Amino acid sequence: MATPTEAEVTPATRELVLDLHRRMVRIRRFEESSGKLVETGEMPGFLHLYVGQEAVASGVMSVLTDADQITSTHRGHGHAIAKGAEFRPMFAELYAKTTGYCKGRGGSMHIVDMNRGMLGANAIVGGGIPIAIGAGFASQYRGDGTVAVSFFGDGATNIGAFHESVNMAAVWDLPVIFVIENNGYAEFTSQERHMKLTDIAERASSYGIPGVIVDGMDALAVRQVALEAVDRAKRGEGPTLIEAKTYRFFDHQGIKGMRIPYRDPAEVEAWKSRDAIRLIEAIGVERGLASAEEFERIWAEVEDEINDGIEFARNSPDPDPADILDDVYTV
Amino acid sequence: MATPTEAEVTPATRELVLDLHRRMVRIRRFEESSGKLVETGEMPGFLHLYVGQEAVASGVMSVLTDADQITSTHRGHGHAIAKGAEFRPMFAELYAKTTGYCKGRGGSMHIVDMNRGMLGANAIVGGGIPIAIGAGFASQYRGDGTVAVSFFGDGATNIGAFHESVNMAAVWDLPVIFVIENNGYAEFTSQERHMKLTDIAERASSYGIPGVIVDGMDALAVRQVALEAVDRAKRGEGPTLIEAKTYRFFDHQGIKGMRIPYRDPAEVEAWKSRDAIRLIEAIGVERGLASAEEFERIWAEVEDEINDGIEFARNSPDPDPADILDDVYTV
Amino acid sequence: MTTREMTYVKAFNEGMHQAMAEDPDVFLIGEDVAGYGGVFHMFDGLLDAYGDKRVKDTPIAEQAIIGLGVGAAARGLRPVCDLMFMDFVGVAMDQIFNQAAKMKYMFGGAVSVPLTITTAGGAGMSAAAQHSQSLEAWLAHVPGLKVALPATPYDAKGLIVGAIRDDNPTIVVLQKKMLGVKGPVPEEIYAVPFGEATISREGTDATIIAIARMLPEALKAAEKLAADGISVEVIDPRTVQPLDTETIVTSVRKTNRALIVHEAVQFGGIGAEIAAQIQEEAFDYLDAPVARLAAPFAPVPYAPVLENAYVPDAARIEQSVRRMLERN
Amino acid sequence: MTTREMTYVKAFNEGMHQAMAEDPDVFLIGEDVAGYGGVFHMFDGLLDAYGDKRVKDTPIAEQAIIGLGVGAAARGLRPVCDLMFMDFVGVAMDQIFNQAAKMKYMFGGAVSVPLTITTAGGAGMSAAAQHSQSLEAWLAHVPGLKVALPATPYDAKGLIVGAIRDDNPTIVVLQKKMLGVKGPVPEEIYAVPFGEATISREGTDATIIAIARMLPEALKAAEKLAADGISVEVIDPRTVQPLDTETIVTSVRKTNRALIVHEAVQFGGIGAEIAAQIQEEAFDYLDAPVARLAAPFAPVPYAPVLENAYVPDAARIEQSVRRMLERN
Ligand SMILES: Cc1ncc(C[n+]2csc(CCOP(=O)(O)OP(=O)(O)O)c2C)c(N)n1
Ligand SMILES: Cc1ncc(C[n+]2csc(CCOP(=O)(O)OP(=O)(O)O)c2C)c(N)n1
Ligand SMILES: [Mg+2]
Ligand SMILES: [Mg+2]
Repeated sequence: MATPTEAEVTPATRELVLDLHRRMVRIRRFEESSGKLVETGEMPGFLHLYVGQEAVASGVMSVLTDADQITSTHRGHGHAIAKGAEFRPMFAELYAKTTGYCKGRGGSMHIVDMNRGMLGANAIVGGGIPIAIGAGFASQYRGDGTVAVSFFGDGATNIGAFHESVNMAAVWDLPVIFVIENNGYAEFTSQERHMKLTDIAERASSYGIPGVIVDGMDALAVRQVALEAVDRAKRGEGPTLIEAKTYRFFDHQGIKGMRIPYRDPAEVEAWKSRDAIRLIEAIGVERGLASAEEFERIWAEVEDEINDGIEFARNSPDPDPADILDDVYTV
Repeated sequence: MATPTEAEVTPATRELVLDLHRRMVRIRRFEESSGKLVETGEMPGFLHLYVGQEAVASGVMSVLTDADQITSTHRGHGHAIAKGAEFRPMFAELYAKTTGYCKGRGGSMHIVDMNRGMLGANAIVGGGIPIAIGAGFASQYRGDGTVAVSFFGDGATNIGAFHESVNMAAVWDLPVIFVIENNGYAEFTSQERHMKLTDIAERASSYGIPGVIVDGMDALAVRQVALEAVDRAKRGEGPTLIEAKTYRFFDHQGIKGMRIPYRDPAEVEAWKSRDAIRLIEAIGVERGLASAEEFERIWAEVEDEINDGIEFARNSPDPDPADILDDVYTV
Repeated sequence: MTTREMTYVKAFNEGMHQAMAEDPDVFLIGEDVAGYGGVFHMFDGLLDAYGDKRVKDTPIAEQAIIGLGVGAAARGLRPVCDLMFMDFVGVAMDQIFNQAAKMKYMFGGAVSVPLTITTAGGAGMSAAAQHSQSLEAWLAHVPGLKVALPATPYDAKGLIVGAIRDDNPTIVVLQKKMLGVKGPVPEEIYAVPFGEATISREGTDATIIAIARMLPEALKAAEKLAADGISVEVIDPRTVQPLDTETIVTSVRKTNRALIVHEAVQFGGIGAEIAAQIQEEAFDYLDAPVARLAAPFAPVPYAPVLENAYVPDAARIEQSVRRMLERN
Repeated sequence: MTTREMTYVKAFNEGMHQAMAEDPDVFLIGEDVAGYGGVFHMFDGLLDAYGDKRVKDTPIAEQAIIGLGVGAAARGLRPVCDLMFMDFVGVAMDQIFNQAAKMKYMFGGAVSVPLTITTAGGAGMSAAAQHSQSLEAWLAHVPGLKVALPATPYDAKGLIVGAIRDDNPTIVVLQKKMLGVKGPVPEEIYAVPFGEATISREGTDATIIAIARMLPEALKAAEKLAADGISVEVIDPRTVQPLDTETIVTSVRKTNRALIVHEAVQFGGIGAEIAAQIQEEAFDYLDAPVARLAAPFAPVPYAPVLENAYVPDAARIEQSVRRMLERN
């Protein structure tokens, strides 16, 4: 296992810093906004918010193209947004409208964007991992130079589908990157209560593939390990298991506080003080790559995009129950 | 991972050598006999024979009592016999008679002997592993000082149930021993085609438990690592993953030769030259613990036991179709 | 016996408490069942009352959760293994149907598997296709299993107690949308027997067999129909394996008409089995085909407007009964 | 078109060969499907013909096998994923029913999943409870899936070709006991459409709907009955999802009597759905209850004497028809 040092990290250009920042802010604001909209009852369903983990999706996605494929989880908005999903069909989906990414059929846990290689959120823990190796298999089969990335949590690494998939990808040298977003908890169960390891990247050794640990609050560091894993995959050397150490700022679900005190408030605060967005803003300013005003502008632009998305969703039509049987089958 | 050296091995007493020898010979002769009986059509069904792997079951079982529990696989006769199963109900089961261990309901892949803690063969690869951790959980729950051992093949370590079970047993420090019988093949697929590891014991590190490699043709060595694992389990320190390197002398199923040349004849011969039974006979004689005649007597006694078992099975009654619904439920 | 008004989930919870109190061999494992008390609070207070030896949070590993239950049950303990959402049966199915359910038979009766699986089923919460299913037809098709679907607080308590006391593998499917529904529940421990339907309302003109959450909807429909002088008998099978065919058939022989209502998709749902049995046993008594009202053949949609159209309700039950009565 | 006599398994194998030849996007993965050609030799010769890029042995990892197929299919390939024994669906069920089957709908139509799963079902080989099952009722209850059960060599070839060409997830269940059965098979490639039943024998006095291996048994029974002047129509649904209700109902409206025969346990089997539909659609035409003949509610036993009693056969089909005709 290797943790890339500062020195090895991709040069933080102005363009890159602003790109990563925008991806992260888009996620942050989308999540905060939709959390509130569900809270007030304006939107149905329930939400697993990605706030806190933005650097992981953003860092990885910054090295992918629309032709590269990803699979996601119940906590999938961040992956979709970092992959370039638009707010209008995202909000419309959460609002259960026909203009949504799933025409209102899927909701939060099934957000998809096939045009951008986002193969879907997934409400079954571990459910997306086997699918990702299939996407990677297609890359290899076609020799099209694309890769597949599967995102999942620390908790998901205990389920059988994880094990079977990583092993099969390893045996066939599939161009797949497995990204563990280790936020320390599976719902309300802390990592030390669901496994005996501290570093889940160690599990890579069970499959004879590299395991890499990265600071999941540092988008540049995440980008760097993703880049190396993608290169490796494209060279035909097979999968990499990346463990990004990160944290979710909200509860398992929704934006309310914790119903039970399963996390130490000091722990929460410590992680919040390492907020990935503030971190990249600091790097940008310190290194003279971008000004505070530029970052502010991104926040403001995203705000406009949010408002536009919500407006669009509100004004979109409901699905028609007469169409309820459409799209069960391809005919 | 550690491989016990000759020096650390349990002193090979006369009693022990004869005990291990008898267990192994019982397995060998049972398997050869039943293989022939299915071949000639006298017995129904199909058989996955344990011949070649006798040292694994025998070595492990020699440190267990009837109160300790085991789970097994499709290749389960050896485990049952090593655990003390009798030939009469074993043969009767294969002959599909009411006097069989399963009253003729289960056959080869479901041999069970609850009185001896043999929790059943299993026709689903990996199916017995979760059950074993349940047996071990019961040991811990009751604090009765017993352990549970799960036997399975190299191929089974790629299936999800293996992963989930070992992790859960590790987290809860369950008194469970996981024994991989690595015979190099999952059906007709060699290990290097189904995983990237040479030593499967390495997978232990994914669960934060010890992984031990042992020569699966050496019953004394197997006994030694089993003893240490059982001690560890009884001390409340949790599970151990043991990889016994072994080989099956027959094909995946039945006693016929190989339909396709998936194994190199030289490889087969090399392993046969390390036959576990011949090995323990050599050790016994060399160290002056037992004579060739004594070993011969065991072969002869086992032969009688075989004949008696077959005779018993042949003369036992068929199940009555009128009882077909019995034992679906406990009433 | 003192009886209180209680919610469905509290009644279930009380059953769990009392079953654990009466038998030290009962233990509970599952994801977030201990510290959190289960995501639906089905298991609130059990950790405090019985300690972390008997109430345990697991890793996310449903095969291991159920399999551990099978092995512990084979050794005589009485595990309760929680599956959280019924939709997750797919990741544990082998342990449920090939291991738990078949062990006794395969082993010629040598073992019993007193395992209880708890889970929560049903739509109506915009939880979409993978968190809203009703899969009781799968489970009822498995010899060796027993399947309960409590539709009242009384049964939520009585069926979990009955399941835990049962020497066979049982599955108790709570209804997510009914968790807050109130009804009378006796204080002391009691078991509802498996395989005994309830006649929830007596009637003479038609029989509705209502599964799980469809029971309150059917009762509402019956009330409406009564206003028009149509007398409907409503039966709650309570368990679909075993199924109390006798109570159902006796009723249909009296009313001559039957409608089965469930939330699962109609094709291959438990309603098919019930309809098949009714026409086998009451053929000469039927004045109309046995009717079914169930979900259309699609996954559960997310949009409330679609989901409402998807799950049968009192209005559509009423309609179906009227349609059935038109025929003679 | 040249037609030869061929075994069921060779016909299937020819369908695989031709489907792989016609479309380079078709590939095959599974346990021992390449080097060994599949434990039932369903896939013999494919590795040699199409190479190890397109025909691949996998680790024992059914979730990954099916899931890989789902992901590759979503990207437009046409995977064939083998499950070896139908009994193994339990270890891969989530990928089958929650992922493959629901993806299109959950995603609002944004994707198609042209995945084919092959497997082998049925009893009769003393393979006992975990290697003998018929679980088509489970699969037919899943919106989004299609399920084929070829009962002739002609269909073994035509249905695998049809499945592979289909843009939806399909499952083709071969019958272990029929592998060596011979019948006429055209040389060129052809697809049997899903949802079109075959009238395998015409008749006027009763209709037998025979699933999979029960077809030859039903035809044998019909032959016997014909000797006594009883004219039986035999229908092979070929696919149970979609189910060709129209052909079945049309027949029953003519014969006024129906018997459904399958190997799966009767309770909750596909026969329940067929019976329910027949009485819904042909109520006024029925002279007797729709009858079912299927396995008793027990796991599949090992002993041949029990297994023979377990699986329906021609003699018992004949008996059931006679019993049905006694009634009027
Ligand atoms: C198979 C399955 N089991 C359980 C659940 C319920 N569940 C949803 S999210 C979750 C926790 C996931 O933890 P982790 O993988 O660490 O992801 P995180 O929520 O932390 O992002 C659980 C148990 C599920 N959706 N699917
Ligand atoms: C879940 C499941 N998948 C596939 C099979 C078919 N199968 C039976 S034995 C076997 C190979 C097992 O290999 P291994 O675990 O190494 O055990 P061995 O046969 O070598 O003893 C396979 C694939 C099965 N029985 N169960
Ligand atoms: Mg987590
Ligand atoms: Mg092996």
